[in-house]
Amino acid sequence: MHHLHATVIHNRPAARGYLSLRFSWPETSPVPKPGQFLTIRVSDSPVPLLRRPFAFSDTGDGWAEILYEKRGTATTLLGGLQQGDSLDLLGPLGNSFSPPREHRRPVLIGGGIGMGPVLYWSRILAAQGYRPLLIIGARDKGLIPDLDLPRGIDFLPATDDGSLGFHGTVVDCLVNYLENHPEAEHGNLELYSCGPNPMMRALHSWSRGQLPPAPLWVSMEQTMGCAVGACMGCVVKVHGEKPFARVCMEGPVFDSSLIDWEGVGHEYL
Amino acid sequence: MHHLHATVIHNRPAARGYLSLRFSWPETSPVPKPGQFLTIRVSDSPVPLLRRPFAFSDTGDGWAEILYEKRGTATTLLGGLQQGDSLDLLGPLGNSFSPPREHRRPVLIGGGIGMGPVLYWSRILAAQGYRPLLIIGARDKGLIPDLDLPRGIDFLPATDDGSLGFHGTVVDCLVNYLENHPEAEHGNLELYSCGPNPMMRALHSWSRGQLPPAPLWVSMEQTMGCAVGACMGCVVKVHGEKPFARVCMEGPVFDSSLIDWEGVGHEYL
Amino acid sequence: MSTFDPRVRIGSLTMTNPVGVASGTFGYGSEYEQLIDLSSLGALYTKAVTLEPRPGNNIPRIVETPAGMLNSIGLANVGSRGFTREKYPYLRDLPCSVIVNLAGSYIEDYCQTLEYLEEHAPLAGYEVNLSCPNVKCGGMALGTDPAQVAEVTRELRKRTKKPLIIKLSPNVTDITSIAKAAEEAGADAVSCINTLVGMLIDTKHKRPLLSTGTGGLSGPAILPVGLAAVYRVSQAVSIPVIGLGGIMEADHAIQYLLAGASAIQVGTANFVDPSATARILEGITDYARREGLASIQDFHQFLGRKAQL
Amino acid sequence: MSTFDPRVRIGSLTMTNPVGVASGTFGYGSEYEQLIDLSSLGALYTKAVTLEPRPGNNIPRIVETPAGMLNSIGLANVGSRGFTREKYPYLRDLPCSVIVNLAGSYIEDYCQTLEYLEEHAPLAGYEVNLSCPNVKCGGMALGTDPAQVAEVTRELRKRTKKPLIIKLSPNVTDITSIAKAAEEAGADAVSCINTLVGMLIDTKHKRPLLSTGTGGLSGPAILPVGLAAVYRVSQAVSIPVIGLGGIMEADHAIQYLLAGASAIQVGTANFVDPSATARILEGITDYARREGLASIQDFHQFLGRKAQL
Ligand SMILES: Cc1cc2nc3c(=O)[nH]c(=O)nc-3n(C[C@H](O)[C@H](O)[C@H](O)COP(=O)(O)OP(=O)(O)OC[C@H]3O[C@@H](n4cnc5c(N)ncnc54)[C@H](O)[C@@H]3O)c2cc1C
Ligand SMILES: Cc1cc2nc3c(=O)[nH]c(=O)nc-3n(C[C@H](O)[C@H](O)[C@H](O)COP(=O)(O)OP(=O)(O)OC[C@H]3O[C@@H](n4cnc5c(N)ncnc54)[C@H](O)[C@@H]3O)c2cc1C
Ligand SMILES: Cc1cc2nc3c(=O)[nH]c(=O)nc-3n(C[C@H](O)[C@H](O)[C@H](O)COP(=O)(O)O)c2cc1C
Ligand SMILES: Cc1cc2nc3c(=O)[nH]c(=O)nc-3n(C[C@H](O)[C@H](O)[C@H](O)COP(=O)(O)O)c2cc1C
Ligand code: FES
Ligand code: FES
Repeated sequence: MHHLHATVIHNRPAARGYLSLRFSWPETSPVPKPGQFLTIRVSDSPVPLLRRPFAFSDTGDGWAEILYEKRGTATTLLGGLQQGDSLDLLGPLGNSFSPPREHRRPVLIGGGIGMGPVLYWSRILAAQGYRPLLIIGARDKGLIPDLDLPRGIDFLPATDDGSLGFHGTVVDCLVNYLENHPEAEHGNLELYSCGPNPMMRALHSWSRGQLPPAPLWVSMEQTMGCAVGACMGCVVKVHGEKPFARVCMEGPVFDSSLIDWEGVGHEYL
Repeated sequence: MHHLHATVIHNRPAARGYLSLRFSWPETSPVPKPGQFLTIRVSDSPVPLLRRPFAFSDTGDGWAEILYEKRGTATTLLGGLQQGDSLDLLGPLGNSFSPPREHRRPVLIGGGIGMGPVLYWSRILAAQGYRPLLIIGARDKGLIPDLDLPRGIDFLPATDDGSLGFHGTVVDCLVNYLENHPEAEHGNLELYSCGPNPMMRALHSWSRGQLPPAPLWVSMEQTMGCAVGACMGCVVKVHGEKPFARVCMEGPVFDSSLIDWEGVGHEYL
Repeated sequence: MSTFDPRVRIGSLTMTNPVGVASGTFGYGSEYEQLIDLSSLGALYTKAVTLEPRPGNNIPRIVETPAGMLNSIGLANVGSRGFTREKYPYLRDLPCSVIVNLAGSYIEDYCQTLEYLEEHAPLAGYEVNLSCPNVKCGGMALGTDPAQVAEVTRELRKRTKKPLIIKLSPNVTDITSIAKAAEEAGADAVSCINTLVGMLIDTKHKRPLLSTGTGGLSGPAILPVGLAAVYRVSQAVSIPVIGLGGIMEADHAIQYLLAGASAIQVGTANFVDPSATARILEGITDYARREGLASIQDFHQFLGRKAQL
Repeated sequence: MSTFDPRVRIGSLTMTNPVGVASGTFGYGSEYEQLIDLSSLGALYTKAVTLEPRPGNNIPRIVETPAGMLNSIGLANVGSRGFTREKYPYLRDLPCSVIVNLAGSYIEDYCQTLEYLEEHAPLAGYEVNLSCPNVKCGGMALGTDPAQVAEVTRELRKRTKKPLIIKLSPNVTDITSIAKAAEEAGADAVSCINTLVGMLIDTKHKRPLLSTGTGGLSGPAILPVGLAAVYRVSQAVSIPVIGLGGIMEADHAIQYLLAGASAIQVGTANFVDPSATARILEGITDYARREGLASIQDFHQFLGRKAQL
C-alpha cells in the first residue's frame, strides 16, 4: 500500500457514461492484483471530501488503469482530467481474486462498473493458460465497451434489451450457456463476480440452487472512509462469529456464502 | 442590477499576479459605471461558497472587464477560466464616481487591485474632455500593467522601489507633482482613490491637511454576503447619525470625510 | 404525473408554497425585487426587528468557512418605529406572506415590539428569534431554557392571534424540549435551525476573523445539523415545523420535508444564487409529482413525523 | 528563525509534539504503519474500547456531506479483552504516546474498562468518550450533564494516575460547564470536540442515508464549531485543552492553538490525506519559528487563554 502521485496517461470514453483512466504506476509500488482497488483524492477542495475507491481494470508496463462511471461530484471531476495531470492515489488496497481450485473453469461475471475487476481478472487468467468464460451484462449495447480482449477468453455480452449478445440477465446468460455446453458442468466451475448487489445476489441464489454449488467469489462495494481498515465504515454483513467484515480489508472479494445477502440492503449500486 | 450568465472573451495576465478578465455584457443590461462592481459565483461547488465582488475596470461594445489578483481560492479558480467559459454574474452593483464639481481637475489614485475602477474612471473622464491625472502605486514595476491608455490622461506610476516612475508612495508622488506644477492647486482638484485602506487613509489625512482640502472620494472594500444591501454584512464605520454604511449600497464610493478611518481596522487589503 | 398542492398552513395563515426566505438573508424584500419574482415566495421572513434601532456589531461581520459562512451582524436594524415607517409600507403590499422576525434581549422587549407592530405594522405573522448567537445580553440564554421559551411564547400568544413561530437554536443539549415548551405555550409552529456558534481565527494577525470573536455558522456545512434537528423536533411536536439550515438545492429542501418539515426557508443560498428559491420550488414540485405526493403532508409518511393536528 | 519546543505536557505525560490522531479515525495504528512514520505522532488516540466487544451499527455507516462526513460506526470494537490480546502488544511498542479512548453506556462500564486496562494493557493515558452521539443508551446523556461528567471523572481519577482526558461533546447548551465539571473532578485535560449530531436523507429511497437515522458529523464543515468550543473552554478552565474538529491544514491547527489548545488531533483528514499529520506538524513548527513563538504556551498569549497551572 503506497500513497503516491501518479500522472494521467489517458482518460477517455470507454462506453456510454464510462471512461477509462490510465495513469503511471511506479515500478517501486506493488503490482496491483485483480480484485484490488485504489482510492483517489479527486481534488484539493473539501468538496468532495473523501477519497473515492476504484478497482483496477488493467495494468501494464509502468501503468495501471481503472474503468469508471460518471455518477456524482467526484467522478464528474475525474472526467475532466487530462493527459499529464497529477493524481493523488492510495493503493493497491484490499484482497484479490484467488485462482480457481482443482482446475475448475473460471467464469467471470461483471455488470456495470463491476466490469473493471473482472476484465482485469480475465486477462490475467488467460495469460496463465486458463480459458475464462467472461459474461458482461448491461442494459444495452451502448454500455458495453469495445473490449480488446486477448485470445483465450470466451466473451458473452448480455443485454437487457437484446441489443448485443444474449437477450436477458447475466444469470440467464450463464444458464443458457451451460445448457448449450453440457461439458461445462456446474460442479467444474469457479465463479467470480463484480457488479450491482442485486445481480450478485441473484447469482448467489442461483448458484446455491445447483448441485453441487460452484464456489462463487463476489467483489463487494461499500462507502469508504479510510480504505485501510481503520474506521470500520465500509463493512458488509457476514455470517460467522463476527457480524461484519470490512470491504477494504477482509474484502473487497468475499466468498459469496459468507455474505449475509439479506443485510446488504443499501441499493446504491 | 441583473443576474446573468456571460461568456469569457479573454482571461489573461495583466501584470505579475494580476489578470484581466473580459466577458460578454448584454446590451439589455445597464452599462456599468466607473466605481460600480459585480459579483461572480466562481464555481457550483459549496467551496468557495460566497460570490466574490470585483470592480469594473473597463467596458466596451458588448463586453465588460475586471482586473483581479490571484489571492485565494476563488480568484485562483477564476484564473483557470478560458475563452468561451460561462460566468455567473450579478451586477452592476453599488454607486459610482461622480464627475468633478466646478471644473476641478480629477486626480485618480489607484493602488494594487484598486487599480481597476480608477483606470476605468480615467478613460471615461478623458472621453468626456477632462484631463485626469492618474497615479498608480505599486511595490515595483512588475505589478503595474501595460496600460494602453487613451490620450488626455497624465499617467504617473509610483513604485516603492523606484523601478518605474516616481520612487515613493502615491501621496508623495502627488505632493511632488503639485510642487512641480504650481498651476495645479490643491483647491482646484477633486481626488478619487481606490486601493489598500492604509493608502486611502494616508491620502485622506494628507488631503485634510491642505487648505482648502480637496474633495476626496474613496472606493471601499468589505467582505460581502449578499452584495445587494440585504445582509448588513459589508458595512464600514462612518461618521454621522448611523454608525455604519453598506459598501454594496451606500458605496463602494464614499466621500472620504464620511469614513471613520479609525474604525476601518481590518487590514485585509 | 399526479397533481401536487403546494400550500402550507401555519396557524391561521395559508402560504402559497413551502419555500420561504430566511430572516437576515433577504433584508426587507426590496433588495431582491429586481432579481426574483417576490410573488413566487411562500413566505418572506424579515430581518430581525427589535424595539429600538440597533447599529449591529463591529466589523468585520462576515467570513467564509468550509462550505459555510460565519456572520456577526448582531441584529442591525432600524427598530420597530423605523420598521413601521421605512419598511412596512413596502412589505404590506408584497404579493407573498410576510413574517416579521422579532428579536430582543428580554421577554419584555419581545412583548413591546410585538404590541407595537400589531398596532402599527400588521403583517402575516411573527417568527420569534430567541436564539441569535450574536447578541450578548439575554438573547442566548432565553432560547436555550425551556421555561423561558414557554414564558415568552405565552406572553406573545396573549398579544396576537396571528401565526406565532418560535425559532429554535441548534446550540442546545436537547432541542426537542425547547420545541415542546413552545408548542405547549401556544406556538403555531417552530422553525429550526438558527446558526451554530462558530469561530475562525486569522493566524496572520492572531485574532478572530469576526470582531465579536464567535459568530453564527450557516450554509451547506450545517445542512446535516439542521436535518437532524428537524427530524427530532418533528417526532416530538405536532405543530408544523419549518426547516432551514444549509438548503442550496431542491434535494436539500426535499430532505427537510421528508424529515418532517411543513415548509422550509432558504437563507445563505440567496447570497450565492438569488434564483435559488425558484429552482427549489420547481424541484419540490417535480419531485412531488413524480413520486405521487399530493400535498406536503404526504412527505411526512416515510420517516414517522408525529401526526399533525 | 527562533527555536520552538513542540513538546506538550498533559498530566504526567510529555508528548513529543502537539499533533495527535483522533480516536476512531486511525484504528489502532497498524492500519497506517505503511503510510506514515508513527514516531512522528505526538499522540495516537485509539478507537474507542468498551468493556465487551461491540459489533457496531448496521450499514450504511458513512455518508459524505458538504465539506464533511457523517458516521454511525457505533463503537464497533473488540472489547477490553480483545484489545488486550489483539491490539495491546502492537500499541505497547509504538514509538509515540498511545492514549486509549474509553467508551461505555454507564459509569460502571467506564470504571471496569479502565481497571481492566490499567492491569492488563497499560498505555500512556486515557481519553474518555462520554459523548459519542451514535450510541443510544446512556452515552449521550452522560456527556451532556455536568454532574455525571464530574462523577465519572472522579471515579476514573481514583483508578488511575495516568493522564485522564475528558472528551467533550459539542451537542450541549454550555460546553464550558461540562469542561469545568471535568476539571474540578480531577481531569488532566479535556479534548473537544466530538462529532455534531447530523443527518442526511436519501430522497430517492425516502429514508435516512445512515442506518441509525442520525450520526456524527466531522470534517472541515465543523472547523468553526470546534474552534468556538476550544476558545470558550480555554477561557473557562486552566487544564490543557486538546482541540479537534475539521483540521485539514496546518493553518487550522494553528487556529486551534491560538484559540487556546495545547495540542490538537487530526481526525477525518487522515482519511483524505494520510500524510496530513506530518504536513500539519511541519506547518506549526514553521509558523512558530517565523512568529518567534518558543513553545505551545506562547500561542496562548493573543486570545486570552485562562492561565495554565
Ligand atoms: C471497492 C470498490 C471498488 C469500486 N470500483 C469502482 C470502479 O472500478 N469503477 C467505478 O466507476 N466505481 C467504482 N466504485 C464506486 C465508486 O467508488 C463510486 O462510484 C464513487 O465513489 C462515486 O463518487 P461520486 O462523487 O462521483 O458520486 P457521489 O455523488 O458521491 O455518489 C454517487 C453514488 O456513489 C456512491 N458512493 C459515494 N461515495 C462512495 C464511496 N466512497 N464508496 C462507494 N460508493 C460510494 C453513493 O452511495 C451514491 O449512490 C467502487 C467502490 C468500491 C467500494
Ligand atoms: C466592492 C469590491 C470591489 C472589489 N474589486 C476587486 C477588483 O477589482 N479586483 C480584485 O482583484 N479584487 C477586488 N475585490 C476584492 C475581491 O473581492 C477579493 O480579492 C476576493 O473576494 C478574494 O477571493 P479569494 O477566494 O480568491 O480569496 P480568499 O481566500 O477568500 O481571501 C483572500 C483575501 O481576500 C479577502 N476577501 C475574501 N472574500 C472577500 C469578499 N467577499 N469581499 C472582499 N474581500 C474578500 C479576504 O479577507 C482575504 O484577505 C473587491 C472587493 C470589493 C468588496
Ligand atoms: C447574514 C445573516 C443574518 C441573519 N440574521 C438573522 C436574524 O436577524 N434573525 C434570525 O432569526 N436569523 C438570522 N439569521 C439566521 C438565518 O435566518 C438562518 O436561520 C441560518 O442562516 C441558517 O440557514 P442557512 O444555512 O440557509 O443560511 C441570519 C443569517 C445570516 C447568514
Ligand atoms: C469514523 C469515525 C469514528 C469515530 N470514532 C470515535 C470513537 O470511537 N471515539 C471517539 O471519542 N471519537 C470518535 N470519533 C470522533 C473523532 O475522534 C473526532 O472527535 C471527530 O471526528 C471530529 O474531528 P475531525 O473533524 O477532525 O474528524 C470518530 C470519528 C469518525 C469520523
Ligand atoms: S473504509 Fe475504513 S475500515 Fe474500510
Ligand atoms: S453585502 Fe449584504 S448588505 Fe452589503
